[in-house]
Amino acid sequence: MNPLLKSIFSTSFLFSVLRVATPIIFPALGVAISSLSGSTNIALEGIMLVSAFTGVIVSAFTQNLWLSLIAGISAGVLIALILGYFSLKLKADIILAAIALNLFASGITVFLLYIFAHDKGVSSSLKSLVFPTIKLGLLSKIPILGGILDNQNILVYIAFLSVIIYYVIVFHTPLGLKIRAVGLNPDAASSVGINVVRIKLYALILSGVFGALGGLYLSMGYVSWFGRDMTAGRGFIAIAASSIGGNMPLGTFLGSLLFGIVYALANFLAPINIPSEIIQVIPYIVTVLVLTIYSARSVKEKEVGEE
Amino acid sequence: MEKFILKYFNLIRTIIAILIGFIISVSLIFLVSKDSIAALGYLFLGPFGSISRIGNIVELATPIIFCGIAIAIPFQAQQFNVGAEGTFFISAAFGTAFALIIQGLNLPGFIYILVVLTFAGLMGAFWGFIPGYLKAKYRANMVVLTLMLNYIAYFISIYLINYHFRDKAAGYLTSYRLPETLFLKQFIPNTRIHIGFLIAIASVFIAYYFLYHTTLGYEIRMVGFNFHFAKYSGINVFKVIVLSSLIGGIFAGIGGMAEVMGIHRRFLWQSLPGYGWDGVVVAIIGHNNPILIMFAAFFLAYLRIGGQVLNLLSDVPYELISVIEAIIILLITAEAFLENVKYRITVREAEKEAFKNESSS
Amino acid sequence: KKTATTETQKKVKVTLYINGTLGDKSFFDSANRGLEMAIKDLGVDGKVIEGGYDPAKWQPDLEQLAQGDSDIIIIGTWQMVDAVTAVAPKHPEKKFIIFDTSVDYTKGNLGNVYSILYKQNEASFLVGALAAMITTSNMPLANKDKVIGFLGGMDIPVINDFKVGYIQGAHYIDPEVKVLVSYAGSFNDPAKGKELVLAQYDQGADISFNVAGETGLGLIDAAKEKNKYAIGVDSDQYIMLKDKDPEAASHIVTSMMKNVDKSIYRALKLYLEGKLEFGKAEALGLAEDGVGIADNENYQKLVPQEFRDKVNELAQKIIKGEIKVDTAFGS
Amino acid sequence: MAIAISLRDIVKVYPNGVVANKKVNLDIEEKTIHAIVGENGAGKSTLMKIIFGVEMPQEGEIYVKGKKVTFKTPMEAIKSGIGMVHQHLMLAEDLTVVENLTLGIEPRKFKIFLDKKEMNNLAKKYIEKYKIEVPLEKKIKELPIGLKQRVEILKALLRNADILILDEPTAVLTPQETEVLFKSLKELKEQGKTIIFISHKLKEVKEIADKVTIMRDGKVIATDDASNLSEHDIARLMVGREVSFERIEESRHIGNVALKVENLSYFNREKIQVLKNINFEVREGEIVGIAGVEGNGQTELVEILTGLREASSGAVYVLGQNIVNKSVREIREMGVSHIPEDRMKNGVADKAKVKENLISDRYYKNNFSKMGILNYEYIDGASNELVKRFNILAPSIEAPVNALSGGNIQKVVVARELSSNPKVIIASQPVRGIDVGSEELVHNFIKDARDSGCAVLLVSADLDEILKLSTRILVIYNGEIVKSFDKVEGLTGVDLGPYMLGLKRGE
Ligand SMILES: Nc1ncnc2c1ncn2[C@@H]1O[C@H](COP(=O)(O)OP(=O)(O)OP(=O)(O)O)[C@@H](O)[C@H]1O
Ligand SMILES: Nc1ncnc2c1ncn2[C@@H]1O[C@H](COP(=O)(O)OP(=O)(O)OP(=O)(O)O)[C@@H](O)[C@H]1O
Ligand SMILES: [Mg+2]
Ligand SMILES: [Mg+2]
Repeated sequence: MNPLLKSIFSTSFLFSVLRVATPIIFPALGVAISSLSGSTNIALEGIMLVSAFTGVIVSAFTQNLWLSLIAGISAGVLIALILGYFSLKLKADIILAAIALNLFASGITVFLLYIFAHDKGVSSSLKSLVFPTIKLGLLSKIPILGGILDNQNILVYIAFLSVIIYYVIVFHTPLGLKIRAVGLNPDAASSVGINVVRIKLYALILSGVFGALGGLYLSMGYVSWFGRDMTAGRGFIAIAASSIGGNMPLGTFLGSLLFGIVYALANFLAPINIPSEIIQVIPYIVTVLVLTIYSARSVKEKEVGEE
Repeated sequence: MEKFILKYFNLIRTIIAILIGFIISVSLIFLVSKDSIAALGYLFLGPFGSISRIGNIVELATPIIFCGIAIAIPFQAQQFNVGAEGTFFISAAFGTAFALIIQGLNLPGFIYILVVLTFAGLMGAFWGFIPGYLKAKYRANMVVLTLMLNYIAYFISIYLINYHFRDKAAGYLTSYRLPETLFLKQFIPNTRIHIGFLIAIASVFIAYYFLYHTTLGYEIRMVGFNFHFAKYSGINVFKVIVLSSLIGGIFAGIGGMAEVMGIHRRFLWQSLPGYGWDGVVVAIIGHNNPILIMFAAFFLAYLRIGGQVLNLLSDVPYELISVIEAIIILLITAEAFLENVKYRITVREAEKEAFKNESSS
Repeated sequence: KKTATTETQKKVKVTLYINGTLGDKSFFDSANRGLEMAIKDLGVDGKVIEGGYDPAKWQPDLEQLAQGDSDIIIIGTWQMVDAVTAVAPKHPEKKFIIFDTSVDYTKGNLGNVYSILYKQNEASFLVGALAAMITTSNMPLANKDKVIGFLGGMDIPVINDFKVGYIQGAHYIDPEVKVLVSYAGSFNDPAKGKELVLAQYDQGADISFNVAGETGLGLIDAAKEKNKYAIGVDSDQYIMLKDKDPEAASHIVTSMMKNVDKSIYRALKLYLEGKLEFGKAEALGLAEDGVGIADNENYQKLVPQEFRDKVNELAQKIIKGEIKVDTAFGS
Repeated sequence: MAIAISLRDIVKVYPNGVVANKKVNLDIEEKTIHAIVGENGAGKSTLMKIIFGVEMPQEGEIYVKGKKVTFKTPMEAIKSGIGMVHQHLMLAEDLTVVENLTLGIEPRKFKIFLDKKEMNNLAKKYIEKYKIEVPLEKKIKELPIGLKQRVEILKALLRNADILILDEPTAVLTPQETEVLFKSLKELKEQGKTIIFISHKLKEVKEIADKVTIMRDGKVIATDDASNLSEHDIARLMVGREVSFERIEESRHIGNVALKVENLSYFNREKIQVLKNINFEVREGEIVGIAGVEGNGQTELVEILTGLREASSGAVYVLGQNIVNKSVREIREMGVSHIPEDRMKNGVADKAKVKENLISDRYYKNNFSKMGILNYEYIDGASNELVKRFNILAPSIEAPVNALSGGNIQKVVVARELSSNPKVIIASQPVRGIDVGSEELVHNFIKDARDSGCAVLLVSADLDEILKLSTRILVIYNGEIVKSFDKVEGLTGVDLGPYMLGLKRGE
């Protein structure tokens, strides 16, 4: 069998699918939770970037993973809070605020990178840490699955966990109920004394946490350094993934996985010599198709003219 | 006095917001710069430093105006189409390709220019039609659709130029140079302000007139205000949603090609230039009103050029400039900022009124 | 600003204008190093300015600088050709050095412009040959498949000039060697680069050559993760990494050097000695030490003597012109 | 008797400068049902929102059971035992009944998790206590309006409200549902609750209220025992003039058939048959009333007649032309106009200018525009004339519609629909939620239309309205026309009731 096909049907392919999907799963959950509460958060790009950076810097200077984890998450949450403060309290347009914050994140990270690492590109001059990978030991003997899961970074596992956590939060906690209520009908929520602004803020904070984990994975697992604009649009892809999944846990997860697969496929196909642009465009075309088909399905159920 | 404040409240608020933004920027600069005073000068006065710098403002504002309009028209119909970025890019690419293909015909300059710009406009219309149609027919989420289409436009364009119209002599990914006859004249000495700018200004008024004085513009706005009402009134919502995206696309398309014909004279972008996002910014700041959008575009351009001068002449690092820009944008759009002040004044005024005619009646 | 000029009068003012940003781990950083060397050893008064990636800004910026007080303005990459062709004639009193490309001297009066070209294809030929030797060798991390990799930033001539040389070199050693070529489509997405190269290793490659700026760092990470070989580019990436991440560095057999730094230092030196010939272009290859391959302790340690001898032999052949290396330009 | 709530000199100014309450004083006695009536925009809802902590007054004091309070949020009002059922229902349509009921006071497991079992028990407990039946597991959007309302009331009770504010609860209810509601209200009063009740239906006010307060223009005009006030008194006090409740005089000449419906059937997307071959016709110069409990297919019928929905089978003729699957515009062009049941959803674009709302069905016609260019001179002229003719109370035709009060918004709709010289008028709930004054106006406009030869189809759940206007009456039940009355003179709700409830059906 030709080595290309062989490699695509290998466990190493599926292994890389998970690895590629992880930095999309996290922000996708972030987008989903804020969408449920009724705010479109396109600032995940910035959130991830800032967390990825903070994680690397803190780990480089403290050589302590826990501290970098905490710092990275706090940084992401901070951006989410700023977004929340401007969009909810000061009524700034949330899309615009997010655009501004993405710009801000991209600038400030490189600026500080230069201050800390005297480099405007990557932090490779710093001795930063990475999160450990999980050795399954005996379990790794399990056919296929073992091969796919063994040696994955711990954050890959946490990504799966997060999907479940997301599910629990949304459907089994009072906060989740409030978030859904606020998203569906803010007036109804406030009429029973719920503080709509606060709930939306909580939702944004959660999306900050998810986004931060995605960022930390990028710079402390996926690769071992921070690079300028290293999120490379994953924050936007996440929006697609979550909307394919209708902001529901499983859907969002599968949506992200779809990207994982298509990206991994594109990477594996890269060496065969068709123009690279053609290969690189695949994921985006697939998204448009999936999204359209997905929506078309749900439109059928709608009465004409219903939204 | 209070009446005056109420009347011009939004303006006043914006000005105050900008001032605060400036103050923050100033303190940032004081933190990082050895010669802060000079730096401030560069940032705020630099853009007016010379005719060529003022020129730079106008040059930069031109594509932003085009994209701002392109964004505003679908926004008016509540279609969150952020596709101007990709439309601008792909129209420029295909426009360039088209121009090079028909080069052989040796059309007279004016006709040639007209034909090429028209083609770019059509290309933009086509690229705007796609999300419009998918949204109207399948109700796919506009934001995501257009985000994805931006990437698609990018790769298709790069492919087109790289594989079919790349200047072999050039070491880089860039198209052949356009024939002289196609250059949009740069008509102010020591600047690169070109005919495209005049087209942009014309577009502003055309778009304004279109939105507020034509039946289609009316339909677009009504669909935006209340989709159900539009349907109930007999407006063809489907048509409106498709057309709003399509027409927006035309402006982005012409804008893209004008930039190539006016400034670069060849297609040389290797990454999305970001004018589409600037378009979103100015459209929102300008409340989707073409006239206001024009001013917003000039302001944004002024900020950028200030940053550019700062970067050239001072020790302030390049990245800090985007930080400053972000801060100022954030503050400008803080709608509710100072809202309570306004409310307090309103109340006082209204009560006066109310209980005045109490006593009278 | 009077005081400023008077005190620095004797010092030659040099400005390096980057039509992008520093930190590309490639020729911008390298050019900057060259300038810094010059500042240190030659005592010129130098300054570097980052113009960013918006092409619309470059020409106005260059114009600004030309009007400013620097004596020499250094710019790089083909993208600046139009700008310098427009600006230089207006400022005959200023000198311009443009690297990694050449202006068209038939276009207008460019007597004050000096162009530096690099024959990256020549050095790429050498690393290609080396890779071909390694992949079939019994070196610890090599496998028997005749497969090697190439990671390009973008599918564009400068990058493909490396590729052409690399492939030609590999096939010179063994026509059956298969070269897996992947483009990341970006110069600053290391994560993407890593994925692409991991895929190459999964498809049987055991050594890969990165020509993708920052993206290329992903290749080295991949080599470390999959325990395969990597080839660095532009500057000696083994030296660059060996303190920070010794393990990753240990996988870098060598780096294909594009000595922008040396060439700029050389140009400035010649200028101070009054020997730099403006108004013409120079192509620097192996002969002129404009390009080369990194000979460091790791190279010595990993690569068997006979391979290294072979490489040197090929280098001589190229210098003597006995081997003609193809190029991606004008093709 | 003890005072539950007392308001002193309440002044409320909205950010847009509207002064909704001007020094309002009001005392609500405990364990009474206290009705508040007043014209649209009189400030009733605003006052209630203030009591409930949704809006904050600029001036004045609020005392609950004698002690001074200042509510910044509904939460605080709820805490001190106040509950409110808003004019526009406040439910999350996509959540289940039980989720809506317990929202904000959810029982928890281990502090952080929802305890779904307890949520159900809690709801059940209250359902039994107050005998208000609701299906707990259903999603709100699956419930008929009457049930939704019950959920709202239960929601308030669940939060142990003993002062209950109901803002126009009956506006959307059928007579039957209203009956049920009133039973529970009386029940609640017995159990010691205090109820504030807002309505435009004076008959109801008389029926249920112990005390009545009349508001006009943001001020309290009078408060008195219901027994001391006749409907006419109340109406006069509200509007400041006499209002008639007599049936309009019969139409003089009835012409040819203008609207004809033939074997019309409709299946919704759940494949349920909502309309079962409907047959009827409406002639020029007559008003045909369709009486029926809401949710028996009226909405679908109207939407089909106006082109917003496609029939499954059958035909609809307007002046002899079949309109089935013609577009809304084509149908309007044939002379059909439509007063929609939900004015905010369909009738207006509330952020658009009054004039823009007045031309939405004709902007493309001659004079209003030429070759796609709007002619504002003409548009402004026409709009001003409509505002005058239908005396719409608006700052100007440039003002956004949402600066108008409910009644005047409805007048905007009516003005547009009646001024397109229609042949057929399809009016559904034309006076829902508007005060007697405006109601009378709208009714007169419809009558004039009839006399000028229009065929009018009047769909309403308000029997008084049907009986007041109709030339003939059809009763719809469960998607069928079960009875038609060709003579209306002398009919009463009692005659229609059994048919509407499906207890009897005609030949
Ligand atoms: N039947 C329809 N035909 C055409 N367009 C429609 C239809 N129904 C809704 N729309 C458009 O879609 C918009 C909202 O629809 P939807 O529920 O899909 O939100 P959405 O996808 O988030 O919109 P957007 O993508 O613009 O944010 C409405 O404002 C309307 O313009
Ligand atoms: N949120 C608001 N912002 C601005 N003005 C408002 C707002 N709500 C109500 N108004 C105005 O305040 C006045 C009183 O409104 P309110 O809703 O209290 O009247 P109402 O008596 O309830 O009328 P209706 O019987 O139609 O419900 C009206 O003129 C209305 O236009
Ligand atoms: Mg091998
Ligand atoms: Mg009200």
